[in-house]
Parts: sequence; structure tokens; C-alpha cells
Amino acid sequence: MNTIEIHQKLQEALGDAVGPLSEPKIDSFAVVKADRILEACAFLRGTPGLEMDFLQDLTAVDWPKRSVIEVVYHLYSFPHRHGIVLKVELDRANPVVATATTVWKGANWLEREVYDLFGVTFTGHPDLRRVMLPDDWVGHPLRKDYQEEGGFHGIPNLRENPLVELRRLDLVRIAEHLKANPPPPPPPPAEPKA
Amino acid sequence: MAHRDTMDAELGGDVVFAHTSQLDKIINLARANSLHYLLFGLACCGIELMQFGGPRADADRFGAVFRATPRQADFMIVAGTLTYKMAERLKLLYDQMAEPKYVISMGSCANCGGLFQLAYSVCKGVDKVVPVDVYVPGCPPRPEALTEGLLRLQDLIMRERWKDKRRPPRTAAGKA
Amino acid sequence: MSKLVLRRLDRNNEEMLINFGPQHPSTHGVLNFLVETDGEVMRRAIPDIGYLHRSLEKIGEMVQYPGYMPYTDRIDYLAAMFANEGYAIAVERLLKIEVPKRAQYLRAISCELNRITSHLVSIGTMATDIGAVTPLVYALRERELLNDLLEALCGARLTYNYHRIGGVAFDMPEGWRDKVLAYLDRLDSSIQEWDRLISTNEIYRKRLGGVAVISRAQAIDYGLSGPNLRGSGVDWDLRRDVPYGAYPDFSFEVPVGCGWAGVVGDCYDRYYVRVLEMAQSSRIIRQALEKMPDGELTAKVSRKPKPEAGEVQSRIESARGELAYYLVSDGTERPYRLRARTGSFMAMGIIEDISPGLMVADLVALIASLDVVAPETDR
Amino acid sequence: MAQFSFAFPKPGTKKLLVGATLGAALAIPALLAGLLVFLVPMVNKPLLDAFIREKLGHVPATWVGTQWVYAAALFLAGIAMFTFAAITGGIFSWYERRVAARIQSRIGPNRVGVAGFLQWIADAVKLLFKEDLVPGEADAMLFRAAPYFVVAGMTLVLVALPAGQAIVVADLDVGIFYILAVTSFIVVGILLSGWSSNSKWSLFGAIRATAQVVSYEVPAGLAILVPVLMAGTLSTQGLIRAQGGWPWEWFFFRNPAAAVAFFILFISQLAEGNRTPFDLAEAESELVAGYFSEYSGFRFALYFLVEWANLWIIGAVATTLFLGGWQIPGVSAQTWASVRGAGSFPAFGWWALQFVSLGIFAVKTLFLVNVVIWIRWTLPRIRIDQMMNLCWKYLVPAGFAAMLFTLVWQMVATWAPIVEKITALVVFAATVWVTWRFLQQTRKNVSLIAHERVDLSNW
Repeated sequence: MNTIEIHQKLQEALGDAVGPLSEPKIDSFAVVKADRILEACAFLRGTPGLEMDFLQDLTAVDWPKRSVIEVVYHLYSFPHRHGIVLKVELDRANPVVATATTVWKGANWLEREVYDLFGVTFTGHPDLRRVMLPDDWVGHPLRKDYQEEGGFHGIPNLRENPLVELRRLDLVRIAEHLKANPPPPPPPPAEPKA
Repeated sequence: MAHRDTMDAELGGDVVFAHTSQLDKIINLARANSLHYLLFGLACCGIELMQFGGPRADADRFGAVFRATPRQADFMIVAGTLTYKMAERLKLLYDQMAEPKYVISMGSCANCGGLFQLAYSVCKGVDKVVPVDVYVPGCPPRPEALTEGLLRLQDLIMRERWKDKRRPPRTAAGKA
Repeated sequence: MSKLVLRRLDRNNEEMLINFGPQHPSTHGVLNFLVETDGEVMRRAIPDIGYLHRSLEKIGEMVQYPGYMPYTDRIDYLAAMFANEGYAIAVERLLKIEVPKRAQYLRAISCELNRITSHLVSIGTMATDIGAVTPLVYALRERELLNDLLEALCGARLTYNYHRIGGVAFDMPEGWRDKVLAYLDRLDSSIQEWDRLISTNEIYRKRLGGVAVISRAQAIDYGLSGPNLRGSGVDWDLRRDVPYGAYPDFSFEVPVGCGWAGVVGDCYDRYYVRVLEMAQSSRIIRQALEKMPDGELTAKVSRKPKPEAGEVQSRIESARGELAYYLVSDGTERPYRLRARTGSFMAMGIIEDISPGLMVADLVALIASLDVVAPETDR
Repeated sequence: MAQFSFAFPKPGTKKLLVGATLGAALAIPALLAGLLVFLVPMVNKPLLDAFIREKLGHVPATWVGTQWVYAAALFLAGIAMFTFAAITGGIFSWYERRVAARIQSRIGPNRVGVAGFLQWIADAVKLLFKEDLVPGEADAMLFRAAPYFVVAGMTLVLVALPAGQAIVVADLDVGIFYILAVTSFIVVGILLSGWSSNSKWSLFGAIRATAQVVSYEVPAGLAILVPVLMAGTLSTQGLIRAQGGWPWEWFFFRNPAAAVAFFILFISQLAEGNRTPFDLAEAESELVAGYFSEYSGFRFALYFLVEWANLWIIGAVATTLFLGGWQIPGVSAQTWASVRGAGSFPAFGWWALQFVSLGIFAVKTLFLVNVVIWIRWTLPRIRIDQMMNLCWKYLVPAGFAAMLFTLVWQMVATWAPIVEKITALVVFAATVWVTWRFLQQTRKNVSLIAHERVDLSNW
């Protein structure tokens, strides 16, 4: 089954909750309404003939211009060897979506990662914690407007330019050299001949 | 007295030779030839660290074998990228090691952050966290380079006085 | 900010909470496990990763398309060729470039060589974790020779940076082909030696057989891939089933776990699948060297490619399972979003649910058999 | 760069190094053998009495200094045994590293002395000068005391362990049971170290070690009963005297059950010595370093020492019980007596024979030590439940069976001694055949890969 057929089936089942298939620039996808995504996932996994048993990837993309965070689901079926990409558009200020862990167990960690790096909250997730970053990290770094803090727990995040340090050492060495071997006093200015 | 922060005289630093006694020399010979390293691979360099103990590079020739626990290790090879999350653990491990202890910083990431200058979660150099004795450049350094680093460390130890390397006595302020 | 909530430990049962890592001999890099144990039996092992989170996805948004290639090496330093190839294929799909045949063959050869080195480390560290130190050293010895070959090909031992967008960087050096063939002959006998040394060892089989069984349904549900999936009895290999590059030209078998030492999907199956895969890789390399076509090394690609807006995903069969790059382009010189889906990250997710009831020594076997490496989980 | 021109080793050091190594390599075994042969037999009441009577000119029964001479002799013997343990432990540590390196196609330590022979001295000196760290949360007193328990346990074993015809500090009537008993002393030290470190990994290791050592005492005890039944004595020297010099006179071959008991004992000893495949207590890949995870410096050196000195004990106990000990082929008890002469001091030939007996004992022991090292670097580690299964479900029943069989066998052997003789020859022949087959198979395996070997240098 190709993507268009899968999309048709999905649209038949969920009606207008499933947006049109994107214009196939390169890889096409379908946008699903946020409150129906779980339903779409369960349908795709459970329906004979579709059986998308493999949650291949779950990630997010931040679009500050549209004020949207997209959560992207890459689904694939081992028995039928076909797949589809679903997207959910969430409000950037308060991104909330239902968890897919009830459909695929593998979604657990993928959603934790999205939570950690994008700040998307997955309702119903069994263990929604930061996964990559320390628990007391501030901010969600993969958002486009993330501003790096000046270090972490007193460890600076900048390194001085080594050239500056080398130049300083150079000056020190010259000064010491001059101290050890003071230059001969300048010759007295020759007296102008009378 | 040999300082941790000896820099090459070429770069303007001072390399001060310690006046080592014969006893110091014997102790140093033993210390330099029995350097056990902490088994601690962080990233890519960790694989080269494995090869460093493997058949071709064979660190065992120089008396360097790995110990899994920091208490019994003489030096730590910080092999790879140090993230902020790991940096605190690294400091803890360093504190757990018994004196005299040394640190070899292996690879560009450990030296200065290397490739990951743009990263938000990478510590820009191990020397921001613990004092470093030998820097081994490379990304990742070959096992041969690490062997050279080990030999440099042996040189460094040969120039020390054992007494200078003891941990200062505990102060009333708290446990060391 | 939610915190990890640990179950209240039952003091009457004398349970302990142990920190397993991040500096621990058998965590393969910097992973941490919070292990709740009751004596030797684990109640739960909670993985804690991120000690090697190097912001690679964020960096991807900051550098230009060709400039990201060295960073891909660091996504999986044990199998850097695959990370290279996956990224290259993704960008090529964005740019709609056809890769020359010779480059595809070179890619296949370099990747399969890399698969052998990666599996060597995997099975070697596995043996070490079970307590036999010598097999790891043998694996490192074999790996040194392979590293020499790869170094001759691309100048680096670990972080190859060999693939380019549209092809590969260098051609085979002179005499390289014969050396590879000589090495492959040696490899076959070393695999036999390996079998005699450790695979057929009774203690080893007893330690791994029937331990930490991941059933077929579980493996699919948790999104495992690669050798871990095949170890659970799922006959799936992207090289064969969703072919890419030069793989349709080669004939090879896909080893699938069938309960060699107990139950399908136990640690031994995952281990032995890797051993068999090395032999298959050697088969692929021989075919590729034999059929090697002439031609260009790279397609014509501009130095600062500007793909049109859109998104692609490339999927390849890495040594640690499916490696998928998801690239979103907004029509500029830099990716808008770069995401790498890695096999180890998915494999880490299953540990917490498999661990209850295992022994502490089995946890070590489980981690080793899933072949998780820190850079891939953390990126 | 000029600043790093410190030449190491300095020119000219090499000759010194070669000389020192060769000197040490010759002097140390000679010193050890001399210590054992000349000091240890002195702890013998008739000999000391004779010494006091004839050399000092006093009557031993009435002289005040008699007890002092006895004490001095004991002290010297104790020093000799401890020195022996320390130095063999050190040399074994170097030897094991070299052997392991060869097994792993590496080179091994080769910078300190020729072939790295002085490596163990470097290790020891370094550990002596390393900080002796006591963790802040540890129970300091117990933490400091624990290593001494372990060392004491190891040294006490050496008291009753023979190494030659007259080379045993105390030929106790209950020698072998004494050895079993003091071995348990080590457990106390291990448990203390694990508990007092206040580290979970240490505790884990200590509990594992305790469970393991205590469990394996049972099969070890049962296996020891077999030669005890055959010899009718518990004295270690008595056990050896009941055997003969030729292989078919050893207990190992004289009784099929004894061969089984030998393997039970050997396995149990591997377990008690925490050697692979029973190194669960210090399993590097699981427990970091086991019960001595928190030890550093000198105290760690003590554990280090005990670990390798244990190798000698493992070999020596098995040799004593099953492999004929120091018995020299063709030299019977009468020969020993006649060589000694009738004088109060033994004749020169007797001393020479002591060296020979020591040599024979050492060769057998070192063979077993090699086997232990070889096993360690080949086999993986078993899991704790498998370890317990092996002990209680297989070794203990087998031990009982071997013991009961021996009871019957001894009756048969007294009734018809020829049965024992024939069995010995048959078992000996079978062992030779198995060894031969094993060597052939090994050669075949090696030849399978040898012709394709590539030089490891850059090709």
C-alpha cells in the first residue's frame, strides 16, 4: 500500500481530523488534529491491512514564526512494508499532546526526549522526566529561541583564547629576560661639537 | 619544585627542576613505572583508550594497567567529551583518588572542547574542573599518542619530590 | 520540572539502591543505572543517560550541510561510516542527487568493514562483561588490522569522515584490495577461533542462554532494530528489505536468532547474531570488490548546497540497528532541523521493563547484548 | 624540546638494569630456597636440643635460655615463611601479568628490569608511598584492621603447609583440618572490609565472597577426607609420607574416587581463592573491584599480596593431598633415614636431598599455579546462583559419593592390594592418554589459524 492509500483509509476513519497529504515535495506527511492523534495511531496500528507496528521515530520541529511546535510520528509496518508520516501542530506557548505509549511502548523514551529538548508535555506519560539533560537544567535547548546560559553549576561555558594567554606568557618571558639581563644603559648622547 | 602547571619553556613558562635526592629517585622510579590508570572512557577517545591497552600499543609494557576503582588508580585519563552533567561526576572521581594523582587529558574535546564549541552542554576543557598534567592532542589521538602522553607523565614524575605530592593535612574546616 | 520518583524501599526486605555507573567498567561509556536490588536479584534498573549529550542535533542547525559530516562521526564513533552514510543519503535525497556506482560500492565496502570493527568491539566487551578478558583483547587485535585498512582508505582510525554528499572522499589506495581480501581470509578463521574460544564455552552459554528474553512482540513494540531485533527472531534487515545504495547487487543472508542456547530472544541470540553478521559482511565485501565498477567518486554537488524546502528521512541499517536521519530544510544553506534516530536509544528504553527479576550479573549481560553505546543514546 | 630531554633510562642504565635483574632473578629463588631449607627445619625440638647441647654447651632441660632459643627459632621460621609468601606473591603477580599478556598476544611488563621482572617491586614501592585513604563515612578502625585479618589467615595456613621432607614449620597432628580452619579467617577479614568500607559495591562483594567461601568449605572438606581416609592421618606430612615418589603411588591415581576428589578440591579452592571462574567477589565488570573497592595504598597492597600468595597455597594443598607432595621417586623413608646419619645433626647429603624435595614440591605446585592462571585468562565468570548450584547440587553429593566409595575401596585395597596397584596403572595410563589427546587437539586448533597469521605491526 502506498502513502496515498494509507492516507485515504485514515481519512475515511477519522474524517476531517486528518489534514490533506502534503504536496509531495520530497517526503509527504499528513497533519492530524492534536486531540485525535492517539485515535489515528491506534487505528493505524490495529487495522488489518495497515498494522503499523513499528514506531520508527517520534520527534519535534520548532516553528517560532508560525508559533507552532510540530510533533512528527514516523510509522512503519514490518509485515506490509509501508509507512506514513503524521504530524501534530501544537501551540508553542503550551504544547500538550496525548502520549503514544499506550500504542507503542517504544514511544516512552522518544517522548521523554521531546519533552526534554522541546518542552512538549505528553499527557498520560508514565515517566515524563528529562532524559538527556540534568534535572535542574533551565530551558529546552532545541527550541529555536533557546539562549545558552553562562555555564552550569559554576563551570564556565567559555574558554579564553589560547593566543591571549600565550601573548601574556610572552610578555612575562620578555620581562624576565630583561630583568636577568638588563640592557646596557644607553650611551650618553654625544655632545655636540662646539 | 615541579609544578603542575609547568608549561614548556618555549611558551614562556618555567620548568623548575626539583633537587631530588637518591631516595626520591628510587621512589620516583617505582612510581613512574607502576602507573595504574582509571578505567574511564568518556567518548570516542575511550575506544582508543581500549586499544591503548590492547595488543599493539600494550600499555602494560610500561607497567600501566587499568583499575576500575578510583581509589587504586594513580592517574586518570579523561578520554573524550566532558559534558556538564558528567563534569560533576568527574570532579567526584578525581577527589576519590588517592594522592599522588595525575590527570591526562586525552583528545581535543577534553583539552578545550574541541569540535563542540557550539554545543550547549559540553564543558570547554577538563582543566575547568580538575587540574591537568598532560594534554594529548588529537581527535581522537592514536594509541601511540597516548603512549607518548604516558611517557611524558613518567618524565614529570621523575622530576618530582615525593614529599611534595602528599595531600595536605585535614583542616578543622572539614574533611578533605 | 518533574523528578524521578523512586518507590519507597522496603527496609524489611533489605533492599538497596545502587548507582551503577556512570564510571563503571561495564557500562560501555558513560551510562548510569539506578539499580534497586534485593540481594542479588534486581527489582528494577532505571537507566539514566545524557552524560554524553553533546548537542549534536542543535549543532546540525548551526552548520552548513557539508560541514556537518565530521559531526556525524561522533554520533556513533564505533560505526562512524554508517552515520556518515545515513547523513549523506539524507542530504542527497534532499538535493535529488544520484550517487555514482563506484561510490556506492565504496560506501558498501567501507560500511561493511566498519560493521565488522563495531561488532568486534561489541562481542569483545560482551565477553569481558561476562568475565573473560582475553576475547576482548583478541577482538582488539583483529580490530587493529581493520583499523589499518580503514586508515589506508580514509586516513582515520575511528572518526572516518569518509563519505561525502554525492559520493565518497577518496578512492581505494593501490594494493588495498588484496590486503582486504587477505584480511577477510583471516577473519573467517578468526571467527572459528572465536567460536572455539568463547561462543561454545559452556559457562558462557549458561550465562547468556535464557537470560533477559525479549520476545518478538516486545522487540517490535519497543522499536528495537538491527541485531537486537533479529536476535528476537524477527527476520528484518533494511539492506535486504528496503534496499539502498549498492546492496541490491549483493547476495547475503540475514542471520536471525533461533534460540541457540535456550530461548529465542535471549542474550546469547543477540550475541551470536552479531558473530554471524561479521561473516556475512565479509561475504558482501568480497562481492563488492569483485564487481567494483569504474567511474566517478562523487556526483556534481555545489560547495554550498541549498536544497529546496521540504523534509526527508533516510533509513540505513547501521551496526546498532536502524539509523534514520530526519532532515527538515527551509531552503537555506543550513538544515532547519536535523534529527538522528538511533538504535541504542531505543534499546535503552527496554532495559527498565526487562530488568525486574534479573540478577545484577544479568544486567551486565543485558546491557552488553543490546550493544548500547553512549554517543548513540545521548547524541 | 630541550626541557624534556631528561633521558630515561639514562645511558648506561641498561647494563645496570640487566645486571640487577639477573642478580635478582637468581638471588631471590636461591634466597627463598635457602630460607626454607635452613631455617624451617630448625623448628624441631630434638634438633634445637642438640644445638643447645653441642654448640652452646648447656643442658637443654635445665638451661634458662632454652625457651629463648626455641622462641628465636620460631621467630626466624615465621619470618622465613612470611618473606616467602610476600616474595612469591610478588613474583606471581609479575608472572601472571606476563602469562596473561602472552595469552592475549601482548607483551606484558617489560620496562622495569629484563622482561619486567622487577615490576612487582615497583608496584609494591609505589603502593607503599601512596596515600592510605580512609573514606569519610567508613568505620575507620575496622577499615584499617580488615586487611590484617586477611594476611593473618593467609600466613597461618603456611604454618602447617609443607614444602619439603623436613620443611614444615609445625607438623601438626591435625594439619589439614587446621588449614581448613584458618582459611575461614580470611572470610572474617573480607566481611569486615566490605562492611566497614560503607560502600554498596564493597558490601556486595563481601557478601558474595562470604557466601562463596563458606559454601565451598563443605565440598573442600569432603574432598580432603578422601586422602585422609586413604592415609589414615590428618597430618600434612603424614599424608605425603603415605604416598610415594612415582606417579602411580600418588593418591590421585590410586583410587578413582580420589581423582574425582582432586577435581572437587581444586574447584573448591579456586572458589575459595576467588579465582576465575569464581571471581564473583571481585568481579571487575559487575562490582567495580569487589570488597576492596575502597582500599588504596598499603592496605590495598596487602590484598594484592594475599591474592597471589593464595596461588601458592592452592597449588601446595592439592599437591600435598593428591600429587605425592615432596616425595622423590626412588627415595624411600629408609633412604632418608640412612642419608641423615645417626649424628645429632643431619649429614650434608640430607640437606641436599631437602633441596631436591623442595624442588619437586615446587615444580608440582607451580604446575598447578600455571593451570590456575591459564583458567583465569580463559574462562568467563559464572553467576552466583550457578555457583551455589554447582556447590550444593553437584560438588557436595559427589564429595559424599567419593568419600563413601573410598571407604569401600580401602577395605578392598587391604584385602587385595593388587587391585590398588592395577587401578593406579590404569588411571595413570588413562591420564596420559587424555593429556596426549588434549595436546593433539590444541596443536590442531593452533594450526588451523597459524598459517594465516598476519604480523601485528602496521601492514
